[in-house]
Amino acid sequence: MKESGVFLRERLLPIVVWVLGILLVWEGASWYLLEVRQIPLAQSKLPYIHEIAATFTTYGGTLAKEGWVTFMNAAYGFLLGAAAGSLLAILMSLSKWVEQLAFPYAVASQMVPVLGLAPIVYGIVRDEETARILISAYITFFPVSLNMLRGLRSVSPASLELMHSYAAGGRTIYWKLRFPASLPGLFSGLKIAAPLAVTGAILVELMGASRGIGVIMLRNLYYGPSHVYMFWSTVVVGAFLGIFCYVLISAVERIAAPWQPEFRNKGGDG
Amino acid sequence: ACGGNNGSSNDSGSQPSANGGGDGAAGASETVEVKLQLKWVPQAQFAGYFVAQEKGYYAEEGLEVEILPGGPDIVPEQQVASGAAHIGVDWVASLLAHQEQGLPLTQIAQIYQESGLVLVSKKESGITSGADLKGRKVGNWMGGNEFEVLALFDKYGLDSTKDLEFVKQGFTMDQFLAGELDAASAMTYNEFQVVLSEGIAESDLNVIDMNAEGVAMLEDNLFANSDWLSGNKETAAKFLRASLKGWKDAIADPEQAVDIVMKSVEEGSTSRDHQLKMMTEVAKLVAPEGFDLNNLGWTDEAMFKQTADIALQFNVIQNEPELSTAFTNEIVEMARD
Amino acid sequence: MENTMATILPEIDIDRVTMKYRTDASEVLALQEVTMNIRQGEFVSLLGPSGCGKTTLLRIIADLIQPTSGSVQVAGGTAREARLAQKYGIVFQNPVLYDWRKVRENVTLPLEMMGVKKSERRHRAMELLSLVGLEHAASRYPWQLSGGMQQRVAIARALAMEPEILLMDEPFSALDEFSRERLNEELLAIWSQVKNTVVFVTHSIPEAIFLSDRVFVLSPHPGRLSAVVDISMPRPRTKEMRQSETFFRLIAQIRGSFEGV
Amino acid sequence: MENTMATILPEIDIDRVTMKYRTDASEVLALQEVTMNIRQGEFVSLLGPSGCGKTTLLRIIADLIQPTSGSVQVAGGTAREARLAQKYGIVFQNPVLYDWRKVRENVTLPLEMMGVKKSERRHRAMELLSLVGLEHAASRYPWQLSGGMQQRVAIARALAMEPEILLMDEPFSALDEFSRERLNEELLAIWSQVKNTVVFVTHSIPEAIFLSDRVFVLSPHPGRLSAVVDISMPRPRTKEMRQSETFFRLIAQIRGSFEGV
Amino acid sequence: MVGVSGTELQEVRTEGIKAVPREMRISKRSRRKRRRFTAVGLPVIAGLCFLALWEFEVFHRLFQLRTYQLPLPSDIAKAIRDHVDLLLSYTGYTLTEAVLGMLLGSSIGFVVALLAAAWPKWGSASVLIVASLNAVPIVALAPIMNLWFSDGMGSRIAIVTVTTMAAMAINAHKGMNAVDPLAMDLMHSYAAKKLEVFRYLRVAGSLPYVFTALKINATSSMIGAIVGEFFYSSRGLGYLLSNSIKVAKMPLGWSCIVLAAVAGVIFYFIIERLEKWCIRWHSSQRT
Ligand SMILES: Nc1ncnc2c1ncn2[C@@H]1O[C@H](COP(=O)(O)OP(=O)(O)OP(=O)(O)O)[C@@H](O)[C@H]1O
Ligand SMILES: Nc1ncnc2c1ncn2[C@@H]1O[C@H](COP(=O)(O)OP(=O)(O)OP(=O)(O)O)[C@@H](O)[C@H]1O
Ligand SMILES: Cc1ncc(C[n+]2csc(CCO)c2C)c(N)n1
Ligand SMILES: [Mg+2]
Ligand SMILES: [Mg+2]
Repeated sequence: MKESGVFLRERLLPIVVWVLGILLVWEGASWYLLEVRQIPLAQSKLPYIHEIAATFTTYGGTLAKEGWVTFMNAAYGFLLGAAAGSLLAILMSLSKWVEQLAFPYAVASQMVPVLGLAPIVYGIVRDEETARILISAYITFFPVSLNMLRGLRSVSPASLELMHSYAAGGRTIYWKLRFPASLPGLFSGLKIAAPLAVTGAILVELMGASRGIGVIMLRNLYYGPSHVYMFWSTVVVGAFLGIFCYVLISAVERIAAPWQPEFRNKGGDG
Repeated sequence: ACGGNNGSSNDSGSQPSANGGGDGAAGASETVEVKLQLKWVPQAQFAGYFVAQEKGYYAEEGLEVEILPGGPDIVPEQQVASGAAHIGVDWVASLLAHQEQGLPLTQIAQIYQESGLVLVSKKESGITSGADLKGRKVGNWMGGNEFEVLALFDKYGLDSTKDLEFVKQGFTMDQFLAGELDAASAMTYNEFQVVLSEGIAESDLNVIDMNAEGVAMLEDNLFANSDWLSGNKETAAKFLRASLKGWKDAIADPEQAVDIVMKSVEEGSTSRDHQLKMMTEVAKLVAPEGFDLNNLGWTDEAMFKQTADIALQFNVIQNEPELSTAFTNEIVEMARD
Repeated sequence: MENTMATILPEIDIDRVTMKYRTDASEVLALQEVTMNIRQGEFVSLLGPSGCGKTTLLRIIADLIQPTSGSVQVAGGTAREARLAQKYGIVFQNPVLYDWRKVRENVTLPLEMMGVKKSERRHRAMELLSLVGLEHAASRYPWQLSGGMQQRVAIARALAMEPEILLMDEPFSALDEFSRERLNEELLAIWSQVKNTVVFVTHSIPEAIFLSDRVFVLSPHPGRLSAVVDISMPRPRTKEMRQSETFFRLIAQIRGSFEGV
Repeated sequence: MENTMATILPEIDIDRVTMKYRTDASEVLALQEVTMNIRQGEFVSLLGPSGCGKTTLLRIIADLIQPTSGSVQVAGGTAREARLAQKYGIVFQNPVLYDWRKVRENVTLPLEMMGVKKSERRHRAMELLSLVGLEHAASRYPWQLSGGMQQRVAIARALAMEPEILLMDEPFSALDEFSRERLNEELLAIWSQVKNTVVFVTHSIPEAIFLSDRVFVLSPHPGRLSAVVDISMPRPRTKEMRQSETFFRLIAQIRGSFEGV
Repeated sequence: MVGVSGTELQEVRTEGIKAVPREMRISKRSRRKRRRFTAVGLPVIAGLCFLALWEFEVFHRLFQLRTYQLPLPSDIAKAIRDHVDLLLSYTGYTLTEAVLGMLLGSSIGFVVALLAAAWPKWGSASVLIVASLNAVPIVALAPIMNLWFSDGMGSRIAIVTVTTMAAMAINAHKGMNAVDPLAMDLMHSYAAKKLEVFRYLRVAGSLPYVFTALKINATSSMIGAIVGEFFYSSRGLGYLLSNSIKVAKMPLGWSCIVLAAVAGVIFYFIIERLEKWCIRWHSSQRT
């Protein structure tokens, strides 16, 4: 009873206040641009929130459906990207050699935009679905990899010595020490990657898909300012998907790595 | 109902490999899969294919056609060459450029007879002819869409790097509407309508038409992967036959065509009204006044050559194309029988 | 005193070991030409002022760092071989508990690494935790323990694997006198059963005397062996011996061989 | 008269303080109804078995955690006010040095926060480092020090700011007997000059007696005040007093009030 | 088993302590030389092998690729040679956008993390909001930013700013919260103000995380600037790249990618050097 009260006050209240605050400021600014400054394309620059909300009531079904498609695409890309990223991090932490060999190329690979990558990926796998997942994984793997590598590398020398005193093999050291120690880093990498996976999914949807939030996004832009509210609705849906993924990962973090200082309750009754 | 679903229905048997299938194998009972890559998002610009699909013309020919949407990052030529699709839609100039780089592509039909590209400007900027563009900011999407405009500049002796500011235009008309561009590129069937729907009267706009200026190039065509084509001429002909039938229906009954197109369009992304306007404008390009619809799909060598010449002039291509391999009317002829 | 033939075998043979640490600016000579022999089954203590190199020496024996020069032989092979044969159990100066493991899992860690069965591990862990008086804290996280409790967990962890060679770096320094004396006795009891070799670092001269067969005294700057004191008191050691005259004499003797910081 | 006035003033007034820690599974009653008064300028020690709540009590006094119930008054105000007035200097049970600061910068840290001039800071830091015998290690990083050296840096850091109230949690436990005794004397010397109030946690009964005016003994589970012992030895205290009869009597008395783990 | 532990042992030696192992003492200089070799020489040699396999169409055969999908290095080199001035000036342009946007975005992200760490109750939501911006793709950001900042450099800087904020905010926030609770207690005992806690503890404590974010941002800012240029820009590598690929000038398109990669890798390694210099004290750096 008391706990839920605390939860409401400590976590929900600020979020509600934030959301309301942002909505109010946005609506006010939108009104200011449109009515006071009367700048051209004011509604395209910053549309009325209530108009966006209105499109949600009309097209809520579509947005939800397409949002779900995007979410699933993002999930696949994210899973593959996170797996690839962690694997690369592990390989690189296993030997400086691999790191120095692979790293410059991993960085360079991130400079190939999807536009240049797509023909190659399509050319190699010759299957759209696989190609899409590969491309969105390619977009997400890098932050995961870097953050996890940092985590793997920064275990305290003392805990490493304990492992050595047991003559622990490389694999055991990973499993018992480096991996758990890298979880905080891994999770902040995943938190960066999760919203990015949504971006990736949307980007990939523009590579010739006919479903997904990205598709409506592009089409509403293309058909001009008269579709601006619908376009902004898709932006809002994208942002919400991002928030959702982020919160999801945070929740998993609390379960998987509960020992971190930020989750400790400090003395007293708190 | 539309084939646009990106489902993973393409099993390995449908791979457009060079010698795959063959016409002999395409018996009456087995349906053959054909993938069509559009240049842009599903809309009335491609009405013929959607009509053919919806009315079962493809099915009648024993084809199972999948229509792949395009987008700002999709190069249909790449898709067709790499095997992601069998047949594609693009502009002829782009096709020529890709052919020259050795992509195995052959044009099998010309759908649009005239150019839909115009330069719009607001009346108050006083741009009534190409010559007035001097010193102005002119936009285009670039990436293969800019050659007609370059030819226009050339016609009026303007150097696009010195005499005016020729800049990239996004896939929205915002820059023009916000007054950032003096003249913007627009397709009669879409961007021009977008401008009009923003409450700007047609009478407040100046339009420079590429056809009237004599710098028009051929636009939407159909091209196929050459390797695939050599073994699947019959299939291509069936596809073309059904597609042309679809186009004729679409032009005969735009309302119905738009109803069909709307089914392939995500709810909330475009309005029926807009698509109807698009269909009307597209009909004018596919079948200009006095055009014999029986010639639909036929590639006119003279027009093709004019397009190629302009392309050559602006370094889209470095050498004169070998017309005999660049396009073929053989499939159209087969489709007519 | 010399009870069996085991005492003849040199279990740990440290031969002219020198250790230099490099820092940005200068070099620190932590150990200089230290030579000592420790017999199998022997209980020895290292005494010496803060910073004289006790921890360094322990880490060299455990093959966690390599000496700049000199050699270490353990059980007839190199220190490395001994380490790889999992002969060592170590209590570090800091507890070094893994944050993500609860107390019990911290104790079972070495058992996991030796492939002991799960039920067996838990049983053993609880046994040892109750030995150090912590059975009630088994399912807490390390940061929920007091300093002394953390150190006791580390002790339980090292004892869990019944190592042939037990290296302990000031294990009892965070404990009150009573707990400390009790654990001294427990340690001796275990040692007399398992018959392992123990190298024990402490700052308490009485503790060193009470526990050890021999006490090595190190002097600082650079760390050198300054005295070896035989503790000629019979075993088993009893509480009463702490009040004996020999005991006080030994204290005085060791104090004498000692230089402050 | 001024002098006696000062001793009457209760500097730290702990009134029925209870502390419960919540863990996932259960609650830990770390302190129960602890009441004590510490006078201004007094030197008191806390003794008690490991885990009885000494650190907890110290942290409550320092306003680092809030008690579940009960109140703490410091210098007439709340503990919070005292903390905000920068009255406290603390030596934690672990050294808690900042990895990114060299030894000297770790010592100057509190001075920086109080806005002391740079040259002054360095001077003071070197003075204190030489007091704890570490002037030669001033420009090393903390991880390049031995355990005892790290603890001495922490002591120097706490002394640097000459706090009105000095809270020390087992500061000398990682030191050898000689360094420890020397630092005991240094600490008393400083204290007698600065006249600050000291709360000192230790496990060494002799140390507590040698240093303190009063010794508080805590008993565990739950942590309760079990005895208060007045140390009626004159000041200044000298080495010789360690051998005095009063000293031994006090040791015995405190031992008697003690319960082991 | 023995082999594995051997490499682990090496790690103790290099990572744990600054011991001077006997056999290495004589060859301090040669060791540094060797390290430089593995850091620079190895990737270069691997790169050359990679290029050779690429040039002789081994990849093409392996994956059944054609040169119009992946042009040959020699063709790319030729395209670079033919357009070197243009390419260099465009690289400068894009890099400027990337660096400015990245600095701006990282700073904003860092400030958000500061606020969130200082007032957790009210600030945590701001990290969430910034993170959610990361889910808005560049295709959507580009038109919005174009409207707000016109089609010049400003709009790409804004895009890069938005795309780099999240990584920094999330990582810096984690770093500031991951400081040792006892170290926080020390600060509290000095009655340190919020600002001082950051100045003396949290910022330094979060540096390893912050640098990871900067490294992520070094790459994502380049790609953000490039993709941002796809839509409205008339200059820059992204503009040239998208144009070239659409008109079948694959070698020229790939020369943009090559230059972007080179610029990006240099940008990345500058940040890595900076990191080495700033967090020498960190355990991951104790080599
Ligand atoms: N990693 C290191 N880098 C540089 N110097 C070091 C390092 N580790 C230890 N030293 C130095 O080596 C000397 C011996 O350290 P060691 O830890 O062995 O001392 P100790 O005898 O264990 O002291 P204590 O009783 O205080 O723990 C000290 O002067 C210390 O500063
Ligand atoms: N954060 C915490 N969460 C839960 N329990 C805690 C926490 N901190 C301390 N405790 C418990 O409170 C009790 C008292 O701890 P405290 O650290 O005060 O003991 P101590 O007297 O300082 O012991 P030591 O001499 O071993 O340092 C212990 O049982 C400990 O396990
Ligand atoms: C990036 C981009 N490229 C092209 C167009 C213009 N466009 C859209 S559909 C179409 C007709 C092609 O069949 C044209 C020219 C755009 N708006 N954005
Ligand atoms: Mg030590
Ligand atoms: Mg304590």
